[in-house]
Amino acid sequence: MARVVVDVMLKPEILDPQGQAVQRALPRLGFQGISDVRQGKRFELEVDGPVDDAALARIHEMAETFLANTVIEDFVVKVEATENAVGADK
Amino acid sequence: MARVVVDVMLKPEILDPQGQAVQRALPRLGFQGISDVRQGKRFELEVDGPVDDAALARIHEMAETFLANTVIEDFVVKVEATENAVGADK
Amino acid sequence: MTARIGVVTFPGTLDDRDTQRAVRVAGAEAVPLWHRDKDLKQVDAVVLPGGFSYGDYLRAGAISRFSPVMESVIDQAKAGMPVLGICNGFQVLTETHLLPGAMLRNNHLHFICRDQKLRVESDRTAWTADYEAGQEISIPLKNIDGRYVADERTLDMLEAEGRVAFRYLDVNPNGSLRDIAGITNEAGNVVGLMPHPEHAVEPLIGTGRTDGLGFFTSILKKLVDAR
Amino acid sequence: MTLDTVKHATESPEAAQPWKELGLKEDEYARIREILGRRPTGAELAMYSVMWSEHCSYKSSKVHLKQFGEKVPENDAMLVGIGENAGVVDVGQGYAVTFKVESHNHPSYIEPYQGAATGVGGIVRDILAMGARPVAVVDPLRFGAADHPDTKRVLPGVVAGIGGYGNCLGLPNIGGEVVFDSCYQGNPLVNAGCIGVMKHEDIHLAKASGAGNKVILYGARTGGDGIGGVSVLASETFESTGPAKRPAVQVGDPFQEKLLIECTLEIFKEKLVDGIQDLGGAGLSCATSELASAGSGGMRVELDTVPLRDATLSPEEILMSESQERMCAIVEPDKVDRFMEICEKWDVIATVIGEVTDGERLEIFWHGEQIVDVPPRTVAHEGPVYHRPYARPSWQDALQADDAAKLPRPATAEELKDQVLKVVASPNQASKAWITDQYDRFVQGNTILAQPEDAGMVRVDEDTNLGVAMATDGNGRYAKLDPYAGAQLALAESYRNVAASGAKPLAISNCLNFGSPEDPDVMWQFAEATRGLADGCLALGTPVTGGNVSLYNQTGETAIHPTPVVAVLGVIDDVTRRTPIAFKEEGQLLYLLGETGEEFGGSAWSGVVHDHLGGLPPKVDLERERLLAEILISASRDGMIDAAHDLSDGGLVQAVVESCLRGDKGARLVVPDGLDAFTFLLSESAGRAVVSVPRSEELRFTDMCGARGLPVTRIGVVDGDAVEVQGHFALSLSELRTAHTETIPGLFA
Ligand SMILES: Nc1ncnc2c1ncn2[C@@H]1O[C@H](COP(=O)(O)OP(=O)(O)O)[C@@H](O)[C@H]1O
Ligand SMILES: [Mg+2]
Repeated sequence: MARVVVDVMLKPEILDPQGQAVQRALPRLGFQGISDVRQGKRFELEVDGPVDDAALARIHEMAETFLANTVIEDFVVKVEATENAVGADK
Repeated sequence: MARVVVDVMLKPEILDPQGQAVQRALPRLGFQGISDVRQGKRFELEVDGPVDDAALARIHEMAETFLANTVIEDFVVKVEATENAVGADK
Repeated sequence: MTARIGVVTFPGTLDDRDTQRAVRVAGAEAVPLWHRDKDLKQVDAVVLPGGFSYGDYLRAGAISRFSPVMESVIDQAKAGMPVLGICNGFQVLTETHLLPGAMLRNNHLHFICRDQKLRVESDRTAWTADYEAGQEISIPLKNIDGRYVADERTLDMLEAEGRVAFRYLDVNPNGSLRDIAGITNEAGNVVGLMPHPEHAVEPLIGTGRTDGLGFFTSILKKLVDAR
Repeated sequence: MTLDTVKHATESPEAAQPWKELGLKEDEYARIREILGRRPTGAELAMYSVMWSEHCSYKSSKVHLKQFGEKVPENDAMLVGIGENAGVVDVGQGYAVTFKVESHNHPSYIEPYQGAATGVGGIVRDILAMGARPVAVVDPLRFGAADHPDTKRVLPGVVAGIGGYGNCLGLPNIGGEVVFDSCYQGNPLVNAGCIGVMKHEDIHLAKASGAGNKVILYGARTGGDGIGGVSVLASETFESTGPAKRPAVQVGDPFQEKLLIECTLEIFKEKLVDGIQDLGGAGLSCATSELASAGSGGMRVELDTVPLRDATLSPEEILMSESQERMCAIVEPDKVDRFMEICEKWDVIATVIGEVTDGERLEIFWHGEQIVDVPPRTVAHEGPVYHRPYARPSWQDALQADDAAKLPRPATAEELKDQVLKVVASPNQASKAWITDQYDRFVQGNTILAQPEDAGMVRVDEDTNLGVAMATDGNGRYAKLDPYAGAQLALAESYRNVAASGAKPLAISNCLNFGSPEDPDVMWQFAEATRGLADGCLALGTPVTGGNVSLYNQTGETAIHPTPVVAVLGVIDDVTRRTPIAFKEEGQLLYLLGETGEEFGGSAWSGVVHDHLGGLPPKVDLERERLLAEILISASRDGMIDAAHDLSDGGLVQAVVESCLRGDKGARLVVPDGLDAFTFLLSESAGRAVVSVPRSEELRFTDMCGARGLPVTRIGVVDGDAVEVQGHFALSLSELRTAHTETIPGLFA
């Protein structure tokens, strides 16, 4: 079983009040030097079969039609390298 | 300027109603083979200065005390290799 | 025979019974529609009521949009059937792209419940004929994902085509672009808005005003006249 | 891991067991062994330990709560009394109403959002389990000092949690309280109440009867939520294999609960259940043992059949899990199929987990082996009972002697005006709209009155206009000065609020928030408060239908103020006759009902201006409260008054300011003969209300008060755009509005 991650973020031109609220709070909490914060969503999908191109294409479509609303959001699909996978690669 | 990403996910043992709702909807949309979905938050932080160990330590603390609610959430801090940075590295 | 107005119930819909009541108060017949049924039971118009369908998980309206009943509603709406989306219903309509734009978290990040003043900008839709353009009404507003956004081009188009149906007055309660509270499609049969006309159809209840009744009398008249 | 079966327990009587770590006392453990005639299995020990906890067994409070069942006033309305999930009263026209208040204090301090959210979820399931459709919620809340940094963490989370859950369920929030006091700093009080409506014949009870009937668990899957104590079990008795530390925090899923409500109501409608119980504290342990204990016969449960979210859960953990959004129903075999169909329709998972037997034991099996074999009553209803020692605290006399009468009073009109403004703007007296606007008060389309009205009111029948009203009140400052009187004042205020709205008070529920019962001072406060409340209910004719006790509300050695919160339920035959608080019509006359004395002990003025708490709380006169309520109700029914507002903390001026701001009209007040302006405006004498009377009704109204012996004083007129106290000062509405409405957003927005 493999994990695929879909990150969904608001498009840059769309106001992100959640991110802004976080950023405004930071100095009060004593954290300096963060010039911008954006908050988005992260989906972790556990895929049953192999994560081949066909599977990734399907997930891409799923992200485009469902997980993200492309009127306002951008998304990125990533295969998560599990500890093992990384080891195997090397 | 560099980007640091903080991923915040509900702890595995904590109920994730959002992820479950997404997962239950998938078969109806014609997407098979996803055995689990968890939904979390992704924060993209633009850091002003260099992202050295000190900066990362501060961001780690920020994630622990503020971005994540460690009663119910886990988090991961990652330095995002921006396109440029990757290019420069190579 | 009076008009039959369908009211859809998704899992998590909250205002379906209120909407049915509003339809009845206006004198029409309310027909409950279930999200799993494609069959629209020969209704003359459909209301997608407010609530938190599927808990508003993922995004408000995102999961409901894929229900069997919506397949039929989308087809019929494209063929000209009047459809009104209230609050969560509006969110569903933007997710289906029957209406342009999208709804986001309120700019202050809180749920807000208030008596909201609006201007009815268009009396040319199926649901607003009983109002006059420019008329000011007050009806309850209650949501957390009520901030209407669309790109500048879309907004300009909506304005130019007279498709901004309602605008917030006095206060913009959620940061909606150009104070937009509701919009219509080109044909004027599909209308969506965030505030809740169905909660303002009887004196005494809620805010005690009946400013929302016009939505339901408008559609009733239109449907009966069409016969 | 070896399974600790009944057989194994019998064979290994000497095995060490972590009863102490699970919170049991030595004699309690001995009693369990005696009941069973052997040592308990791990699963049995887990069940007894949670069911015999203070929270589930009421072991410290029981002996005092008994009075509520003994001093019962004559009241025909009572249909179901204390002991069920919630009490039920008859409101006429064949309708019955069930209501209850519960606490979720400790979880809300740890995780404010989820703690408060699951508090709402829990109380709603209690109401649902009685057979009723939940129609409204209320939320009495208490936090530490408004300007304390931790309050900025707790309050927004709690409010968002209550809204997040309640709004998503589609239940209008129609009332509650928000109180700040540093005594709640480490221990906020998050109480939640719910009202449900049904027809008499739909009342359901939590009992399992009829051998062969099926036990169905439905709703959410069971996960490792809220099983703090059991991790001890897992680690000490058994080699731990699963996740070592289970979360003590439960996460709510309001969407699932909404489905559970609709599904359950449809099941009720088709009369498919015999008995039903929600799963709350102590989860399946509680539901199975209570159902079996209240019914006839025994019960057999196959624990393996429980649908899990986490496959590594041990049987003990499954029994203890407090996963939310679950219910347990007893269903006749031939109705099971239909039951399952309805669950499927609503996407609710339902599983037959066992059946009612003709035995007398609750028997639970795991992979075919018996792990529980107990007499259910000993778990659910025959837990330990403590007679905790109590004594009047040594400091009580000194506290009462520290009379607020000696506090310096405003010397000039200017000073009086400043102090009035200060009171009106203080966090406790300020408008809570920033909070309550985060709650949906309109959903269901039946809301007649909601915050900031005196009572919340919803229509029950669209055709006849029958309605019910509810108010919740408590005043920890009064109760600290005198717990007996304080409890009665909470009752009186809530009763008065309901009557001011035009509804007839019928019955009450309560939530008793106190410190540690192991402290004799606290136990005395508890004993006095329950005695006061029971006596008060007898005098007012409003029986206690149920409630909740929350103990151990303290930080270290310091207990919170004793805080009995009382919810009064009222009925109104015709909601079109309801009385709002707003002064709306210029020229209407303002009358003060009741008598004003110099009563400042525990008052808002003494706290806000002098940071003082001492002396005695206002005098209680329940006969007067009864008369006042009768007058308010008659006046509303006969159209003699257009507005009414009860007087409580902040006194007359607070009430007048609220009514003026609500109606956007000013008032000209005249200080009555025999009173000084300060006492007139700021005293907190009980048994009072202010009403706005159309001139055409003046004579009829004052005659009625005169004839029935209620003191009534004309104090002014609705007029202008300021609150003016003639000869003293005037405050413009805009100045008052700013003072009253900007405090809370200024602190928390
Ligand atoms: N947490 C809350 N939730 C809902 N309503 C609230 C809450 N806090 C205060 N209110 C409402 O605000 C109004 C004023 O509250 P309060 O001053 O406590 O009333 P009173 O003193 O008359 O009991 C009432 O309508 C009350 O129900
Ligand atoms: Mg009041």
